[in-house]
Amino acid sequence: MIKILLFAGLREEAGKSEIEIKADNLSISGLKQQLLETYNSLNLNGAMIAVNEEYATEDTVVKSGDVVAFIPPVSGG
Amino acid sequence: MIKILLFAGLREEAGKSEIEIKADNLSISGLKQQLLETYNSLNLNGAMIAVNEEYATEDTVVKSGDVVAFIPPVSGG
Amino acid sequence: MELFEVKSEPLSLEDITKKVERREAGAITTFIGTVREWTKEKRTLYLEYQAYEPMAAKMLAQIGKEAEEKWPGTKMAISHRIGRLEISDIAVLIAVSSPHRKAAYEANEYAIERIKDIVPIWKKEHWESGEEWIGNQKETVPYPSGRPHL
Amino acid sequence: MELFEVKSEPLSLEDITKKVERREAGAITTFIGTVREWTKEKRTLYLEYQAYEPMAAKMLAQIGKEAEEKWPGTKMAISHRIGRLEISDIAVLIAVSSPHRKAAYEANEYAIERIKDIVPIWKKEHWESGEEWIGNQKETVPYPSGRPHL
Repeated sequence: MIKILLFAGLREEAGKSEIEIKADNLSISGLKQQLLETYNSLNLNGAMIAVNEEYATEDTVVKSGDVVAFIPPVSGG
Repeated sequence: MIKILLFAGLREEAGKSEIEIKADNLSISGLKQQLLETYNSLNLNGAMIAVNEEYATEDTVVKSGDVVAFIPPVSGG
Repeated sequence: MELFEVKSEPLSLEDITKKVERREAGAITTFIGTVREWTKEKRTLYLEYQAYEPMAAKMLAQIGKEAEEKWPGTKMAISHRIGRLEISDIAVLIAVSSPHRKAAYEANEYAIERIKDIVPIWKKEHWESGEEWIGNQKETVPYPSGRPHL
Repeated sequence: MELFEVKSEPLSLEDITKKVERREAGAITTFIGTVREWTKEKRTLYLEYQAYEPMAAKMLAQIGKEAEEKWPGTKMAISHRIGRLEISDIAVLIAVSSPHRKAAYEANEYAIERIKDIVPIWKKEHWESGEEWIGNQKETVPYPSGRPHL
């Protein structure tokens, strides 16, 4: 199981803040594809990715138990 | 009468904070000369001058009733 | 006493200043980011901040570490508030102490710029005419629904 | 409520911040200058500040006016303390509010530099080994007895 966290506009689009996906040893881009099969209106293109609270890239490979956050452009401060 | 104000090190050198000099229509450089006749150890060269709380120059002419301040390099803040 | 924190309670300038005070540091700069009522002609009613809390706190601490490397001798603290904020409420506080004032200014300004780049916190503007997640980190191009212009 | 003041009582960061708060200004910067215990290897016991009070207050107000011309939309307040100050006491406070943060930082730093150039306030350091009026406005070359190197 990979836990996916959504924030801000993405959270509202999906209607939820967390999604669990059955997967293991998958790249972020693979994970995105799988996610978009169910949530096809989610716009993930502008979002940064964090794996276990660290910024990661499209080719980072995630394992079962990892937490992946999609981080839309931030606006704190 | 012209009132002269001294601050910081100058005040300690003169041993007083105010000096009155009988004078009228005198340039600052003239005033300095007169002051040094009595207080010959005063070092006025590094000091800026203010007349009636506004910065002035060596050739500013002061009249009786004016307040002249000798302002050693400042160190506030 | 956390130097870097994300929390729902009101922020105190006095408190954060105390966190960085040191007898050898003669200069402290603070930055107070408050909720502005007017942005150009648009009137804000209130704001809502959301954060990926544990990661946001980590990123704030990382900014502090970066600053202490760039400006040796500085000490930094950052607090960011989340939840609903009214006009004039404090959203973010940054305090930097330093033996020398130049570094205190520079490190402080560095921190607010970095917050707007890398810290996972988002604000939603609530206007009379509607609401919107603000999505561009430098606040120049807001876009609806968290969706950037591609 | 004076925006620009020279006084003997302790200074309050909270108070000066309130003086510049405005609903349209989302950014406030403050500068807190405190009495530093150590300057290089020299240990300060306490400081004494003296001012040409009426002129110093005028000059502070002039700095505020200069800043508001250079950075339109900013509002500034400055308080400087005089008399005897102990380690960690606040000697000077500068607060600037602005709709935009860049101007708030720049105007604040401008103010402290100008204070050190033109405001008739002097500090006397008291060390274990003696005392000295500090005479160079940028604090780089102290000289004894208010006498500059000529």
